[in-house]
Order: sequence, then structure tokens, then C-alpha cells
Amino acid sequence: MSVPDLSIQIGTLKLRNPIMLASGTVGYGNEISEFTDLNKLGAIVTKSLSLKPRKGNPPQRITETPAGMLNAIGLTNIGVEAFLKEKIPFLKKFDVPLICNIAASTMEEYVECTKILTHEEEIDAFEINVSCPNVSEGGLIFGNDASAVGRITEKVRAHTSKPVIIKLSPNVSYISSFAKSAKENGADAVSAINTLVGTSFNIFTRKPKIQNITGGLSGPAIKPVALAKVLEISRKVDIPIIGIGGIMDWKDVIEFMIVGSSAVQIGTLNFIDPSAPGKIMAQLEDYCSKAGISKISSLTASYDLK
Amino acid sequence: MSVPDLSIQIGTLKLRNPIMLASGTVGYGNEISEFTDLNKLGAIVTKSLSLKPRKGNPPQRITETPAGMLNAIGLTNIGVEAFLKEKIPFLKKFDVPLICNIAASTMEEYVECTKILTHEEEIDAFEINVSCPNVSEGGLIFGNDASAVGRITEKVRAHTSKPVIIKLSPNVSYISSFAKSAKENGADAVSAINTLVGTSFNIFTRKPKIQNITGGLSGPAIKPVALAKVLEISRKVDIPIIGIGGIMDWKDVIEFMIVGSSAVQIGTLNFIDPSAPGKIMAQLEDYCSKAGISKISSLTASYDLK
Amino acid sequence: MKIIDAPVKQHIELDHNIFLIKLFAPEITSIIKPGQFLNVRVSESVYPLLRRPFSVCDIEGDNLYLMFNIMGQGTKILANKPIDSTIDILGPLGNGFNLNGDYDTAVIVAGGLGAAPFPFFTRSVEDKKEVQTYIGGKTYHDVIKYGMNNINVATDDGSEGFNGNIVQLLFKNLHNLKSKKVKIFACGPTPMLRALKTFCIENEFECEASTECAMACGFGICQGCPIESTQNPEKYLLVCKDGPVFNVKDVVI
Amino acid sequence: MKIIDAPVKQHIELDHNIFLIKLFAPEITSIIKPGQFLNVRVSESVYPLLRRPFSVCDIEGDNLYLMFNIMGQGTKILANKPIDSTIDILGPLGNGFNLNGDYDTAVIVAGGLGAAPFPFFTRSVEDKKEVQTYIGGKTYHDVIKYGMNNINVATDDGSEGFNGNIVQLLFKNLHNLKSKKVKIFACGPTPMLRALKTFCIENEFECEASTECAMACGFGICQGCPIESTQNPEKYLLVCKDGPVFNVKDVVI
Ligand SMILES: Cc1cc2nc3c(=O)[nH]c(=O)nc-3n(C[C@H](O)[C@H](O)[C@H](O)COP(=O)(O)OP(=O)(O)OC[C@H]3O[C@@H](n4cnc5c(N)ncnc54)[C@H](O)[C@@H]3O)c2cc1C
Ligand SMILES: Cc1cc2nc3c(=O)[nH]c(=O)nc-3n(C[C@H](O)[C@H](O)[C@H](O)COP(=O)(O)OP(=O)(O)OC[C@H]3O[C@@H](n4cnc5c(N)ncnc54)[C@H](O)[C@@H]3O)c2cc1C
Ligand SMILES: Cc1cc2nc3c(=O)[nH]c(=O)nc-3n(C[C@H](O)[C@H](O)[C@H](O)COP(=O)(O)O)c2cc1C
Ligand SMILES: Cc1cc2nc3c(=O)[nH]c(=O)nc-3n(C[C@H](O)[C@H](O)[C@H](O)COP(=O)(O)O)c2cc1C
Ligand code: FES
Ligand code: FES
Repeated sequence: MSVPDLSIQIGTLKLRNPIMLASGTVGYGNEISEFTDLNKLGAIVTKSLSLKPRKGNPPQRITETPAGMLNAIGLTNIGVEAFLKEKIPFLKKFDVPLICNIAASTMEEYVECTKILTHEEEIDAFEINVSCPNVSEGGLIFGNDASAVGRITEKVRAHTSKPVIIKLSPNVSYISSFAKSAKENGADAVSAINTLVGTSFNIFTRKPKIQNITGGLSGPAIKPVALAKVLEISRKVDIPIIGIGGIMDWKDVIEFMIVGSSAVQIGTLNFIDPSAPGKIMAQLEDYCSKAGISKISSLTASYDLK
Repeated sequence: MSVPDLSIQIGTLKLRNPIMLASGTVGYGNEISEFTDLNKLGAIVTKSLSLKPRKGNPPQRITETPAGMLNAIGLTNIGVEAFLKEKIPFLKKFDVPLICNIAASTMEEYVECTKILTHEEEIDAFEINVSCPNVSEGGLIFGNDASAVGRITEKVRAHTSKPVIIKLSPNVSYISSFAKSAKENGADAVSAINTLVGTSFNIFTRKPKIQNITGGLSGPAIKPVALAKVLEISRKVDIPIIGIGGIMDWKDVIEFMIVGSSAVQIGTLNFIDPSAPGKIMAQLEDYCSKAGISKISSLTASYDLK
Repeated sequence: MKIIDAPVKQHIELDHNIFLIKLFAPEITSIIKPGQFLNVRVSESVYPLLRRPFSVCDIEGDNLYLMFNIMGQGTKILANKPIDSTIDILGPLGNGFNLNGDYDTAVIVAGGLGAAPFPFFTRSVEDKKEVQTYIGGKTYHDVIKYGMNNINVATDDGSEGFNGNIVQLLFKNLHNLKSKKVKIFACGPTPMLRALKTFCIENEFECEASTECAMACGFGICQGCPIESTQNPEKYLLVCKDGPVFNVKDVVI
Repeated sequence: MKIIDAPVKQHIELDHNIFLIKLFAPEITSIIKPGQFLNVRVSESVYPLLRRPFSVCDIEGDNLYLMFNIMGQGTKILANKPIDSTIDILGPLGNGFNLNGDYDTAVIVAGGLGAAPFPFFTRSVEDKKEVQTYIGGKTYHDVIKYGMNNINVATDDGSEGFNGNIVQLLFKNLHNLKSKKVKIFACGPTPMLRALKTFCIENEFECEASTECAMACGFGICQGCPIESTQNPEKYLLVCKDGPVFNVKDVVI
């Protein structure tokens, strides 16, 4: 039994394996590095960065739902400048592809962030969040308009030679038209999905459990929806897909790859078991050996719809 | 402590209480009547009826997901004529409002079904399914186009004097624009939500677990999404809403009412505990007494968003 | 059809990770027939969400037994239910085997966990009728003989009994079978049932088979469990309500 | 921070549905400080999905105790974990109380289950320092005295001790308190902490309070647990990482 090849190529981005850590679920990598060896990961995606620091939403920001959770963090982040100064030095210590996630309220802000960050050689790619459901002026407005997604892609593309990944919203009728728009405007890949809009109320106080009223639903509850969105894109648009949504174990990773993902991101699971990404990578390797899968990338879109 | 008033008025439709049984989850009422006293219910909604009988999708039609299930039944039903002949006699034995759910592939079929059924005095209202995700020619095509939903509403409205409820798809960016279109074209109420599009694959065979490839996600997993959709409609459109999605107990009923529902429907729960609707009605009454809520309808849209 | 909370009386572990759970359920034992099943709510929480169908394996006074192996979360929870805790069961469901009829020898054909309904079945056959049992499995690990008599075994790898599949063994014993008035009662994986159907039609044996299908409700309200009918191609039958036991001639297996 | 599988050693039920669970966790007991907490995975399944935070109530050699009452699904599962089964715990988390400093009397102020961290705390105060304990509750049911000494009680309904809230009782004893060099250590519901903060600022007492917030990760990666800082209104502090114990002056309660 030879060692399976877990590597993945997305545009010019070369990953050791398909496991990335999702934006907003590992901060800037510091804390989780105590549990998962970052050097072994496919890539790490930063918390969404904006031009200026954002304080984020007031508490309560999260609540649990059946097999899921709602969050309305509100894109709390330290801003691009502080990121470069305070976080890059730590991340430089690791040999892991770094993907910077950018969120913005205006077209100009997306461009501005890209311009500032693209010079930092530690950053290997950009993930553009056009789909955050939790900030009023923010991404979701763009995320629900395919032509706006196209324009953002085009603008960001024009200001960086690094791979550009567009992170899509699931809160739309046809996600594939957004993927198509991203592709046509020069994106190297799309990630799907961001969270679903949801809410939860305290029946005694009649108030929303999270202060922002609605939040983003993540976790295993959304996995079937995420898989269907990835499959839809995969069947309609020829672009690498990074699958996200409710991954809890190595089997979920394989399932996401089968329906069309080139790589995947682990989100909510990091909160429950921050050592899981490391375990999953080992299990994937083990499974591939046993199942005689010599290149894991051969799983991508290997669905049999008969 | 006086007995709370659980009754609900939706247009000219008067319900004993807010608990309805959802379309497709109780057939035509026969089997579930062994577990829940239909006479005590708010209303019962039939499996979607089409003009001609439909065989439905081949197996496998259902699979479980975390806190949810996927189904792709494919609108199996006996057709309107057989319904009138074979099912109405049984339903006549009960003193419970009967809502006929209609699903169709063309505008004409919706009208045709309505025309045939509206003469049957046992039928108290229509629920128009413009949102079934599981038939290729079927509802979802209409359900994703607000103007088509408006046209269907208008046509059905023109052919019946009974209350018309439009059942909306959650697989859209802004459900409230569909509710608006329904209202403007004469609907008495909307129901929200139908199932979310999802899928699940067997990682060893690489085939979809359900034959139809994708299915509709229901159950507690979708409750946060359903609540957010109801709240969105409630804040934007002045039309009675029937809340549906993942209800498992009386607390969920209250939560759906608080975010804007006049009544609710119980779906997947019927499969798990067909005696639950009866229990929930008793618990609602009990809660209202204890909490001093003299009219349960006062809960509708009683959210406190501060 | 009833929903009851049945107290767990005993767990028995047979060889090769096969489990029996004994439940006190007089409301069910008093009315259930062999081949009928229960839909079991393994957890009060939303995980797993749906009930799990299990054939009634045997009854003993007011108690019934379910037989299972650990497939996933549901069966794992079942195997670990504390004694005296209760389990919510819905049943009896489905139609069961028709034990009446003009035959003198009941031939059981069971593949793997398809053995589950036959202890109760064996106990229920009239005394004046003979029972012959054919049990098949991939290897001897998969051969479950619990509660059955007069057993012929076939394994795909020849590790026990006849080397081959169970239908090949029936074919080998064809002469013997033809010498009696037999009715075949079967339960097992679909490929086995398919081969068996062909065998029975070719050799004109009456055959009832218990079929399987993913289920949600188990009693006819979800339409989740269709099976193609040979009589009426316009309409599916429902495994949970019209079956799970069918005359093999009536369904496309 | 470690993730370990800690075997359950014992369940103890105190009065009024308060439970203690004893876990064998030498990796934690060797490093944890009073006021720090663990994030506990009550179920291996997806329900409940998230870990549940609990203060370490006490330690005894290699074992630690958690104290809780049954709030929902998570605490119910915890109370029913079989002896010798293991529980996945993540910790120690947060900063804990600062027991050092220039004071001679540690005044504990605990409301309801806010008592949880104080048995360990009490045990950890240097011998030469005095400990005074103030415990408040709605009624005598809510007064938890386990593992604490030198206790003053206040109940809203007067069913035990002082009739009124705990801050009113502190106020009543102000003279006594002022006569020592006290530092106040508090844990309890937000309204109590808010009143206490005002009391401490007015009377110039040092006060550290353990705050609560809905949490997902418990160690700083989700940003789910913000608390308003008085020093820097541009940026929230995180309850899980910067707290849960704060000097009351540093946060908006
Ligand atoms: C009428 C009927 C009677 C049955 N009687 C018995 C019985 O007596 N004893 C017994 O052990 N089992 C029986 N089964 C099958 C039993 O219902 C499943 O094994 C059980 O649901 C598995 O639950 P789980 O949560 O442990 O596994 P899950 O987590 O639900 O599934 C684990 C794995 O098993 C597969 N699986 C699940 N259900 C089935 C199924 N119905 N058929 C084939 N594969 C399945 C899944 O796809 C998955 O790969 C019966 C099924 C039916 C329909
Ligand atoms: C740092 C920290 C330390 C804690 N230490 C302890 C402790 O030592 N002992 C103890 O009993 N509890 C402690 N808690 C609270 C404890 O985490 C919750 O009681 C527990 O999560 C409830 O879980 P559950 O699944 O049983 O209830 P759930 O089903 O999660 O909730 C049941 C009800 O309790 C409410 N609830 C849940 N979590 C909280 C919370 N954090 N604060 C207030 N209400 C809540 C919910 O809104 C719901 O109404 C601590 C919390 C934090 C943040
Ligand atoms: C607490 C939390 C914060 C998140 N913050 C961000 C973010 O800043 N930017 C972003 O693009 N996605 C963010 N996400 C979305 C995740 O990256 C991911 O798309 C989503 O959670 C679905 O994956 P999961 O089910 O594995 O968590 C966040 C998710 C959670 C739960
Ligand atoms: C098996 C199944 C069949 C369904 N069939 C129909 C249908 O025929 N027509 C319809 O309008 N909705 C149908 N639905 C959707 C339900 O009425 C309901 O909108 C949905 O299941 C969400 O509610 P729940 O989470 O309580 O199940 C079906 C749902 C299920 C699970
Ligand atoms: S399982 Fe629901 S109809 Fe058969
Ligand atoms: S709980 Fe996750 S950051 Fe505090």
C-alpha cells in the first residue's frame, strides 16, 4: 500500500491536503495551534478582515439550535493594518498556505483591502466574503445580486495576481448563477457555503436570542443544504469549489468531495473539537490507503448520478 | 383561571386552535386518526393533489440527516377525482376544517384542480403548493419567480370563494417579495416554509442516497431558517402567516407565533410521534392558562425587537 | 397500532455482535403476528430523529424480543438502554406472514439479519406442519441460528455448510423440496430475495418475502417506502403498510 | 489548555437538585486555578452540539468536581453519565481569580449557582487570610453552602438569613467590612454583579467578579462572548479568554 497523494491544486494554489480551517472559526490561528498542527493543514483562512477594525455586534452573539448554531458576530476584526502588524508575524512561523478573507461594505473597500494585503508575501490567496448575513451594510447585499458579485470579483481580480476565491451565500435561489458570475469575472474558485439566515426567540421574553435578531446557521444541520449547493455548482459551472457546511468527520469530507468540492473547510467543528482537523487529516489518509485511492483529488465530483 | 381562547381566524377560516397538520405528512388523515383526535385539531391539510394521479418518485425516497430528514416523494397522490370519491367520505366524519393542498405543473392545472374541488363543501380552504422541490416540472419553478406566484394566486383566487393560502418556498433570497405578490393577488394567507433543497450521498457507492438526487429538508434542523422566514414576512407584509418547519413541541408553536404566525403546521413530527399534535394542543392550553394568556391569537407577531 | 413505553427487561448478546433486547409489552404481544414490525424511537432527543423499524424476533408471554446488530447511532443507543428504562415503540406494523394455507412444510429462507423474524415465526407454525430452515451468509459469522430448527446453512466462502449462496442450496435440494407441499417464507438482502423469486417462480413454489426499505413513519403517512407492484404499474405499494411481507409475485424485487 | 477524556468517579446530589460530578483529571487538577472553567462535551453526538462551560468547583487530589443544576439537555446528560464512562473536557480555560494582593479578608459574594467556583477558591486562600462568605438566593432553596465557611445568607423572601438581596446585606455590614482590608470575589447573576459593582466602587472595595455569557468555543476562536470594556470602548473583551473573572472596574456589567 503506497502513501496516498492528498495534495490539491486550486489555480496556482497548492495545498498539502484538502482540509482548510474556515473563516471566523479559528480567529488568526493562534489558539487552535495548541490543538492542531497548522503545518499539516491544507490551508488556514483568516477571520474576515475589513479596512478598519470592527467592534462587531453586542452580546448575545450565539445560540445553539438543533444540530446547529446561530451566530451574529458582526465581523469583529482588527482591520487589515493591525492584521499585518500583529498577526502575520505569528503566522509566518508556519508553513501553511494563508488565505485572507476580506469582507467589506463597499466595492471600494474590497479593492482597498486587496491592494494593501496583496503585497504581503505570507498571504497566498484571497477569499472574498460576499455573503455575511450579519452586518447590515455588509456582504449579503452583494451576495444576493449575481452581477454585484461579478463586479466585486472583477475589481479584486484586477488588483492582485494571487488566487481569488469568492465565498458564496446559500440564501439565494440559484447559487450556480453566482458561481458563474464569479468565474466569468476571473475568480479561481468559489467557496460554498456561508451560513443560512436563521433566528431563534426566547418564548418567555419574546426577544430574539441573539441581539442582531437574525444570525447565520452553521453546523451539521446545514450539511444537506451545503451539499446540494456544491452539487448544483459542480453540475453547472466549471470552477473549483471549496465545500463548507457542517463537516464533523472524515466521511463528511469525502461526501463534500464526491459532490464536487476540490477542498473543504471546517468551521463549527473547531469550537467543539479543535483537535478534529488533525484527526480528520490522518483518517482521510488512512481511508484513501485502504480504499486504494491513490490521489484524493480523484474524488472531486466523482458522483454517480446514473 | 378561565379557559384560554385558542381559536384563530384566518380570513373567513375559523380554526379551533392554531395546530394544523402539514401537507404530505398525514396523507388524507386516515392513519393518524388512530393517534390524534382530528376533531380537536385546528385544521388538516391534505397531501398535495394534482389533476391526475401521480405515481411519485422511485425509492429510495427518504433519508435521515442531523436533526432532519430529506424526502423526495415526488407528490405521489391519487388525483383530485379519486380524492373526492375515496377520501372525502372518511373526512366528512370529522368536524375539522379541511384544507386541500394543490400542486400542479402548469397554470391551467392549478385552475382546473381548484374548479373541481371548490364545489365540494367539505373543503374549507385551499393551500397552493408553489414550492415543491421534488418534481422537475413542478412547483419550484413557479416558487422561485415572484410574478409567477402572483399569477397563480390571481387565477386560483378567480375560481374559488374559499380562502386561498399560498405555500411558499424557502429556497429564495427574499421570501417576503413572494408573500407580497401573493397578497396583492388576493391570497388570504401564506404558509412558510416548505422544505429546503438538500442532498446526501453514500460515500462508498458515490450515489445520492435518494433516487431523485436532491430532496426536501425538514425537521428541527430547519427551524431557525423557518423562523427567520416567518419573521421576514411578518415585518414586511401584512398577511396572515401559517408557520411551518421543525416544530417538535408546544414551545416551538409559541416561538412560531411570536415571530409572526397566526397558526402553525406540524410535519415531520407526525412520523416520529403521531400522537404529538394532540399532546401539543393540551400543552398550549395549559401554558396559556398558566401564563395568563387569555387569547392565544394575541401571541401572533408579539415579538419584542426592542 | 399503539404507541407504548416498553420497559427494557434484558439484553442478550449472541455470537458475532448480534444483540437481543427483551421488552415488556403486553399490549403488543397480545396482538402481534410473525413478520410484523415495530417502529422504535431510540432517543427522546432529535438525534437520531426518526424511529427505527425492527421485526419482532420472538415473543415470550408478555415480553417481546428484537434482534439487531449495531449499524449506526440508533442501534448503538438501543444496545445500551439501561434495564428498566423504557423505550417508545409503535406497532404492530405491517401485515406479517400468512401462515395459513395449503402447505405441509414451511421453508424458511433467511439471509444474515433476515433471520430476525423467524424465531417467532417458527414458534407460530402449527404443530402438524414441518419447518425446514435455510440460512445463508457471506461467512459463518453471518449465520444466525437463534430460535430456529432443522437448519441448512450456506456460506459464500464455504466456511460453514454448503459452499455457495442460499438459493443454490435450495436448488441442490430441489428434489427434496418438490416431494412436499412447501411454502417458502423469506427475509434477507434484496439480491437474495431477487434470486429466490426467480427460483420460486421457475419451480412453482409459493413464496412470501419480507422486504426492506428506508422508512420514516412506518404506518403509511409519509409515502417514503414505495415498492413497485407487478399488478398495477401505475401505483407503488407501500412496504410499511402493504408489506413488509409480499407474495414475491406481487412486487418487483 | 488540554482536551482529555476524564473518567466519571462519582455523582453527589446535594439539596435542592444541585449535583456534583467528580472527574479524574490529573492533567487539569495539577494546573487549574480557582475561577477557571472547563468546556465540557456532554455528548459525542450532534445533540447537544456545543460544549457546556462549567467552573471547576473543587479539586481533591487528582479529581475535580463540577457543580450544576439541571437546566436543559446538556446538564441532564451530565447528571446521568455512568460511573467510569469518560467525559471529554477542555481546559483549564479563562483567567481565574487573582488571590494575591494586599488584603487580609477575602469576601466571597455568591448568588445561586454562582457558588460553584468557591469551594475551590475557599480552599486556595492563604491560611493567614480570613474568608467571609455572603450567599444570596431568591429563597432558601437557592442558597448553596457546599464547601464554604463563615457564611452570611440573604434571601429575597426572607426564608433564610437576611431579608433582602445580598448587596443590601453587604451594605448593612459595611462598617464591619470597612474595618478590614477586604477584597471581594463574586459570582452570580448579572443584576447582582451590577449592584455589587456600584457598591464596591462607592465604597472603594477591590472586586473581582466572574461573569457569564453564552459561549461556543470557550477559548477565544469564535468571538461569541463579548463584554464591553470600560478602558477601550472600541473593542470588546472576551469573557472566555480575557475573563471570566474581571476587575469590576474594567467591564460594563
Ligand atoms: C420492516 C423492517 C424490519 C427490520 N427489522 C430489522 C431487525 O429485525 N433487525 C435489524 O437489525 N434490522 C432490521 N431492520 C433494519 C433496521 O431498521 C436498521 O438496521 C436500523 O434502522 C439501523 O439504524 P441505525 O441508527 O443503527 O443505523 P443508521 O445510522 O440509520 O444506518 C447505519 C447504516 O446502515 C444503513 N441502513 C440503515 N437502515 C437500513 C435499512 N433499513 N436497510 C439497510 N441498510 C440500512 C445506513 O444506510 C447506514 O449506512 C428492519 C428494517 C425494516 C424496514
Ligand atoms: C464561564 C462559565 C462558567 C459556568 N459555570 C457553571 C457552573 O459551575 N455550574 C453551572 O451549573 N452552570 C455554569 N455555567 C452555566 C452553564 O454553562 C449552563 O447552565 C449550561 O450550559 C446549561 O446547559 P444545558 O444544556 O443543561 O441547558 P441549555 O439547554 O443550554 O439551556 C437551558 C436553559 O438555560 C439557559 N442557559 C444556557 N446557558 C446559560 C448560561 N450560560 N447562562 C444563563 N442561562 C443559560 C438557556 O437559555 C435555556 O433557557 C457556566 C457558564 C459559564 C459561561
Ligand atoms: C462563529 C462564526 C463566525 C464566522 N465568521 C465568518 C467570517 O468572518 N467570514 C466568513 O466568510 N465566514 C464566517 N463564518 C462562516 C464559516 O466560515 C462557514 O462558512 C460556516 O460556518 C459553515 O461551515 P460550518 O457548518 O462547518 O461551520 C463564521 C461562522 C461561525 C460559526
Ligand atoms: C415526507 C414529506 C412529504 C411532504 N409532502 C408535501 C406535499 O405533498 N405538499 C406540500 O405542500 N408539502 C409537503 N411537505 C412539506 C411539509 O408540509 C412541510 O412544509 C415541511 O416538511 C416542513 O415542516 P416540518 O419540518 O414540520 O416537517 C412534505 C414533507 C415531508 C417530510
Ligand atoms: S414508512 Fe411512511 S409510508 Fe411507509
Ligand atoms: S466562547 Fe468562543 S471566543 Fe469566547
